[in-house]
Parts: sequence; structure tokens; C-alpha cells
Amino acid sequence: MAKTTIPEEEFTYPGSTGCPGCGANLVMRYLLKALGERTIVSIPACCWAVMPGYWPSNCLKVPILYTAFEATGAAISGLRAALDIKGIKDVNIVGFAGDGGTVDIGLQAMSGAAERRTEAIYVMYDNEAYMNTGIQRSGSTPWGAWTTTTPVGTTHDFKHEAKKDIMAIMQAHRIPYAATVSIAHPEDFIKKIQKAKGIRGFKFIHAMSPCPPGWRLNPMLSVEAARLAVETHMFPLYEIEHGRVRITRKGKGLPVSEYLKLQGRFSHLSESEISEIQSAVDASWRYLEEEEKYAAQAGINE
Amino acid sequence: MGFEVSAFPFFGVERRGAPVTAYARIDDKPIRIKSSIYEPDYVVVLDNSLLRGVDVLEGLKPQGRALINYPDGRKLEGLDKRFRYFVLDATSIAAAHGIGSQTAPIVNTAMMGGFVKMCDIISLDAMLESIRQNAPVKEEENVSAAKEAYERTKEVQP
Amino acid sequence: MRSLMTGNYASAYGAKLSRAEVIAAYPITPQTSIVEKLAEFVSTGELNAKFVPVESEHSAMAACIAAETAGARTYTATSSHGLTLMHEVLMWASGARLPIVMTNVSRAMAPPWSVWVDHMDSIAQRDTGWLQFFCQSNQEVLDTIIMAYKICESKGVMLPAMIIEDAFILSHTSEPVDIPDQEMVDSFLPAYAPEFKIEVGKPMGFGSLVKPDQYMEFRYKAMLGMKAAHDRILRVEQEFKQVFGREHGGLLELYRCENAEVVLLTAGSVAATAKDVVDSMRSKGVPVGLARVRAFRPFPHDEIRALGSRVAGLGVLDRSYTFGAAGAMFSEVKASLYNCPKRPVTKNYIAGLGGRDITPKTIERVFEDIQLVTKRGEESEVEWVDVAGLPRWWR
Amino acid sequence: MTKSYEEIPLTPIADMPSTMNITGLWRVIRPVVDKKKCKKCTICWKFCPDAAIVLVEGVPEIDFRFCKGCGICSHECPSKCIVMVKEGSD
Repeated sequence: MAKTTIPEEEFTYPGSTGCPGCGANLVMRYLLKALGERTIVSIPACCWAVMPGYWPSNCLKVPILYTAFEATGAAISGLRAALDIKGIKDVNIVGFAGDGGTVDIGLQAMSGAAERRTEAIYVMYDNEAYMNTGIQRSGSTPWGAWTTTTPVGTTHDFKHEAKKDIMAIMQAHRIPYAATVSIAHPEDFIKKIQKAKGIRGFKFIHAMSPCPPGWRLNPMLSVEAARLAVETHMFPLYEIEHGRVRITRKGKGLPVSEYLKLQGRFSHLSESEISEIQSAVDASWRYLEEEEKYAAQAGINE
Repeated sequence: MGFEVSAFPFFGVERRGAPVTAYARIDDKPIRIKSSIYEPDYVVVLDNSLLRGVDVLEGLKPQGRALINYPDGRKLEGLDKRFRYFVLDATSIAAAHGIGSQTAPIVNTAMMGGFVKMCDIISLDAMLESIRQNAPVKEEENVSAAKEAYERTKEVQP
Repeated sequence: MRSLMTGNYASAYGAKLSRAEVIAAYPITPQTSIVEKLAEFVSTGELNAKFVPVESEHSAMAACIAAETAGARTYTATSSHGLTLMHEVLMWASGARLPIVMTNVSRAMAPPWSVWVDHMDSIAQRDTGWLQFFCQSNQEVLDTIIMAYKICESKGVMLPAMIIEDAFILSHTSEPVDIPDQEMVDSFLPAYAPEFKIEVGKPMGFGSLVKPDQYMEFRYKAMLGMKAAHDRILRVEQEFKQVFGREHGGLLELYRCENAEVVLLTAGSVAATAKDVVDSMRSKGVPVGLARVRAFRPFPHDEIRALGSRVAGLGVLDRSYTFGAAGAMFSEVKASLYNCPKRPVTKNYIAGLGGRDITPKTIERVFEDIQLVTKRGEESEVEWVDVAGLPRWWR
Repeated sequence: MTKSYEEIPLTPIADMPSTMNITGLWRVIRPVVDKKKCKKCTICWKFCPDAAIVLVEGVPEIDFRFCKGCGICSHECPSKCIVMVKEGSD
């Protein structure tokens, strides 16, 4: 028997109703491999509210508490309070929401849960738009992207606002642990979740989650796109432990065009617009490196 | 023991220092009525500066009684002759008993002693026992302030 | 133990005596002293519960829903804008069949800003699938919270309940309240033992997606739950009376309605004032009575039919208004009566919005108007009472 | 099939494995594994979004009841031993 590089046991059943090549399916699969059976997942309105299938279908081998769109942060606080008062220990409570349900409509409740130090892991699977409703822009849609509410027509339009930096927002909450993860790097993904599990308090995971229909991406290239996001520094892999930034994968620093050209949602971009994205990505990357350096200089990293 | 009561503030949103009004009903049977009091039998004025500018006696029944926290040695003048007036230097008494601060004594319990004297329906002992049970701090100081206030309350002719 | 307390403390004691296990709440005037008191109970250890300091009312209800799904008895309290912010998750709580109990300190909606009583906030939630109890005294507030847990947690019901306490008139008014012994409450109200709850090791999805071919059956079951609540309310109140010696009038409390020619029907604290008016009019030989809607949901249709068939005039005083229609209670009453062979004359009075005091004098004038209308008929079916500019009703 | 209200729980509690959904029917292209070329690296298994690949002695066995034919396994396979073919063809 060949040795697998990630835990073999599955906590997801086949038969989810996610699209072919759905990144969010992999995010859930890796997450539960890392956490195991003693886990309860709370899911608001998002693709994952329908992916377990119509009643009575459930594609997870753990319980799900569905909740209202904006309420994930509150739901995990309520769940934890109930388990605490009942004396039920060693349960991983997970809030599992999309980008809209996290950076937009769910930001307040999540901020509340983080401030309350709710003992939970909050996972945002980021497909960079409201995909469940059919590709409308969210606060997490990157600059330059086409969506159905940032249509590219005769006036050559697209989203002109930058993606919210949710990691910085969570860093500002002084939570003990926040990390970015990618479906292209399951080993790193699982390691980070297991690390989060071992840290007390509110932990935040930002998972890049390619969406073939929404990104106008060949489903076959879902993992490839996630990989290129890391290699181009569009989506760097790093963690913030007690405020200290550590980059967990340097990436090759490939041109962003390598990532953008796979996706129809960026196909309208001109050379100069692509170089604008490149400059922004380079600047963010340098900033991240500076943050890491600062943590190292201060002698607090390791 | 034996009275039914209902007590409520006028429900305003005033901040600290603004004048406030509160009401109470006392009866020997259960009190159901929930509307405000427009024609009181008694009025209690905790701060005599309200005598200027606010019609504190509005609605008071003829021969109704008013208890006013008023400094000793000053004469109460120019008030409506249809009513009876009782005065009490609750500020000095509260300060002397160390209730609140010297600059801002809390006069409530002293006024309660004065109210017992004015109204003739509640016994002083019942009032003192109630203060002892309910004062959040300085129970005995409050009790002795109320007792002294009771003794020093006197009716005056306006 | 008899103690002088506000309606808000009565709520807090009700939740404490019911042994609420998770309390998630957000402050709003005039609800604050409920949650302050509960936070104090939790911090001193007098109540073994988790207090979740949420960042909004929406989150308060969402947290209660999650905790209740995990099998904890939960409680929250809110008012007006907080309640209406919760609207979405109120629907969730009933759809998820969770017997959450909540106090709503009923307060007017803005604009104009008002922190004072009316029932617009509560009435606006009538379609959320919550049982709704309007209270007239602080004792009733405390007792109804305890009863509500027992009613709602019963197998046939499994729906949430809202205990409605009039802003300031109950919430901040001190009245003598009997605080029952904890042991007696414990024997009356056993620990919450739901048939289903979320648990590790049981991979079930709570609240999942249902296709049109199955959705209505779930809604039908919720309807049955609300229907069952009717008899359950009556039964639980009788049990309560046996243990504690008090009752509050079932779904529709009738006060001196025997041989009454006209009856005024209303809800909330104004009913208590109206009882004094009835007494005073009766003492003058005027045959009037009072009906108090204690449960607005489930609505006491049968009780109203029975009442309506034996009185000549039935006035309905609403402390809220449904724009474009009439007072909500009036509409319900009329709907109840429509299929009765013998129906009284009805008229709607809108009064007491935004804390406008409803005095005994106003109530007496309303009674006189019902008598008049019953005799000679009336064109105007809905009338706003005590509004400056409307000479007939202004002071 | 619509169930009577008497046969369903109070609220929709989903307690059946999603294997009740035969999502393999969605497939328009299908992976074909050349088992002889397989190096047993398990990468295809690792990246399958639907957990529709079972390893048998380290070699992928595709569960066609659930494989939606996304092609990630084919693209990620370092040995290029999985090819996508049109559904219906051999």
C-alpha cells in the first residue's frame, strides 16, 4: 500500500452537490481530515448550505448546524456555550462560511465571536464572489474581476475596488492564530488546521477556493489555479501566530499573468491593467516579507 | 405590613443632573391601575430649586400635602394656600449621617422619614425596617437619618 | 417570598428560576436591567449558566438557536428595534422547532424615536411562529416565563415563546411579586430533554435544504405545534395553579363579562387599568366587561367566538396599528366572529402609541362610545383615540 | 417521493449519507486510468473534490457513481496516466 501524504480517513461522503472541480469541496475534505469526527460545523447561506444535498442527504460524517447568512459567528458562540454548560469537552467547533458570508454580511458576527474569544475555528472558503447566487461581486472579489454585477460590456468595466484584506482585519482582532491555506497544498493546509486545533481561542483560516463556473475556469485546472495563486503571490501562504507573521511558502514569484490567464473572469484585462495588478501584488508581498522580518528581528519568531 | 404599592419613575431619557419625576401609589388592596398619577395626594420635593420653574404642585388635591427639602432658617414663601406644607432640611441631615458626599448628599432616606411624618399612614418602625432591609450600603446611617428627619419635619404656613 | 420588583427583574427571576443554561443578549432600552440582573446572577454563581455577550440582537437569537439545538435551555430579552432586527432569526427559531423563551419589552418603533410603550414591535412578529403572551403585571411576567418553558418544551408544541412586557409601565414599575421557591419550580418544570439535538458522533444536518415536494409538510407540522399550544397553555396553567395557587386567565382572560352588554377587548398593561374602570362603571350599574388577550399567538379564536355570541358590543383597543388596515387584534377579532351566527357590533380604538398614557378617563370614554355605537351604529370602524387635532377624542 | 407529515421529523434533520445522490450522472467526460503506468503516488486521490477515488494497493479506482468528471485527477497526475475521454465513448 502506497503511503498517502495526508490522513487517509475520509469524513466526507461522495455525492455532494458541488460543481465539478469545486475547490470548496476540497477545503471541507482537508479540514475534516485534520479535525476528525469530534467536530461540529456551522454553515450559513453559501454554496456549502446546498452542497450536502437536499434533505435528508448529508455529505459530512460530522453534524452540521445550518444558520442564517450573517450569523455564523453567533452560532459558533452559542454552540460553544451550550457544550460548555453541558460539560461536553474535546469538540472542535467550526464556522464554515464563504467570502460574502464572512467579509460582508457576516463580518459583524464574526468580529463579535473573535472579540468574545469563542473557542472555535472559523474557516472562510474564498471563491471571491457570491457564487451560490450566481457570481455577484463581494467584498472579497479582486480588483479587475468580471462578475455579473461588475459586468464587462461596451464600456469595458470590471470591479474597481480592491479585495478586503480579511487576514489583516483578523490580525487586528489580536486572535491567537490566523492562517491562509490552499487546496493546492493539502499537507500545509492540514498542518495549519491541526496547529489551530491545539491553540485555545478563536482561530481564523482563510482558504483559497477556486470556483470553475464563477472564475470561468476549466474545472480540471482548479487545483492548478490555486497553485498559481500561491506561486504568483496573488494568494501567499502564511500564518499569524499571536501577531507574528510567518510565510510558510515563498512561491516562485511568477508573473501574475500566469494566474490570471487561466480565468475568463480576467480575460478582458489590458496589459497595463495586468501590470497594475502586478504592482499591487508585489507591494503586498514586500509588506508581508517586512512583517515577517520584523517578527524575526524582534526575536519573537521561534 | 399590609399596604400594596406600585412605584415608577417618569420614563424619560434624561441624563444625570436633569430633573426627574417618580410616582408611587399606596393602597390597602392590590393596585392594578397603570396610568400616570395626575392628581396626587402627596408631593415630595427632593430639591427645592425645582420650586422655581417647575410646577411641582400641579394636580395636587386641595388640602393635599407637600414635603419639601428646605434648609433650616429660611422661610418658605409665596406658595399656594390651598395646600399644606412640610419642610425638612434633608440635605443637612443626610450630610451629617455621611450619606452620599458632603457636597452631594443623598437625601432619599431622610425624605422617607419626613414622608412618614407628613402622611400619617405608615408607621415609622415599618419605614425604618424597610430602609434597613433595602439600603444597598450604610444601612444604619440611613436608618438614623430617616429617624432624625422624622423628628425634625414640621408643618409650616406658606 | 414576596418582594417589590420591576417587570424587568421579574423577567430575570423567571429565567433564573427556570434554570436557563445559555443567555445571549444585547442591551437596549428599556430591556437592559433584565440582562444586567442575569449577568449578575451568572457572575455570582446564583445561576449556573453561560452568558454570551453578543454584538447584536440578531446574533443574540442566532446564538440562542445554536445553543438550544445543542440541547441547552436558552433565554434572551430585547425590545423594539432589537426585536425587529431579530425578525429573520425569529422565523429560524420556530422553523427549527426550538422552544426558546424571550422577553420582549414592548416599545414603539422609530421614527419618531421613542423609548416608550406600544405593541408595534411585538405585533409585527405575529407571523414568525412564536407563541406570544401579553402580560399585565410583573407577577404575570415571572409566572409566564416559567409556564412558557413548560408549554413550549412539550413534545406536541416545540415552538418558541415571546413574553411581552410593556416598556416602563411594567419594565420599570415596582410591584409586589411573589418569587416562588426554586424547589417548587424544579418540580413543576423538569430539565429540558429534547427529542433531538446536535451531538458529536451523530452526523446530522440541522435545518437542511428541502425541495418543494416536501417543504409544506414541515410547515404543516409547525402549524400543528401551534394548534396544540392552545390546549397546552390551558393545561399548564391549571398545573401551575395547583402548585403555586395563581392563574392568569388562559388565552383570553374575561373580567366581569357575565351579563355584560358591551365588552372592551385589549392586551397588555392597559387591561389592568381597564379593570378598575369596569369596577367603577359596574358600581354605577353600567353592564360592561373586559376581555384581555393574553395569548396573541396562538390566537384565542374560539374563546372570542364564545364571548362575541353573548354580547351586543365589542370594542377592541389596539396599542399598535397595521397601516393600510386596522389594529391587528381588531382584524383578528373580526375574522373570528365572521362565521358566528350571532355577532356583536365591533369597533377598533387605536390608543397609547409611543407611550401616550391611556388613562381611566380615556377608557371610560371608549366604553361610552362602544355603548353608543352598539345602540345606533357607527360609520367609522377604526378610530384613533387621544390624538390632538381630532376634537372628538382630544382631552 | 413526498413523505406524509407524520413520517418526517419536526424540522429537516439530514441524516442520510450523500451517497444517495448519484452525481456521476452529471459527468460529460470521464477519467480513464492506465494502471500499468501508475506510480502509486496517490496524488489523484488527494485532489479529488468528491472523494470519488478509492486507492486499491495505491492504484486509483474511480467510483463512477460519484465521479463528476472534473478532470483534476488527470491534470494533476505526474505520470500522465489518467486521460479524460468523452462520456459514452470507449
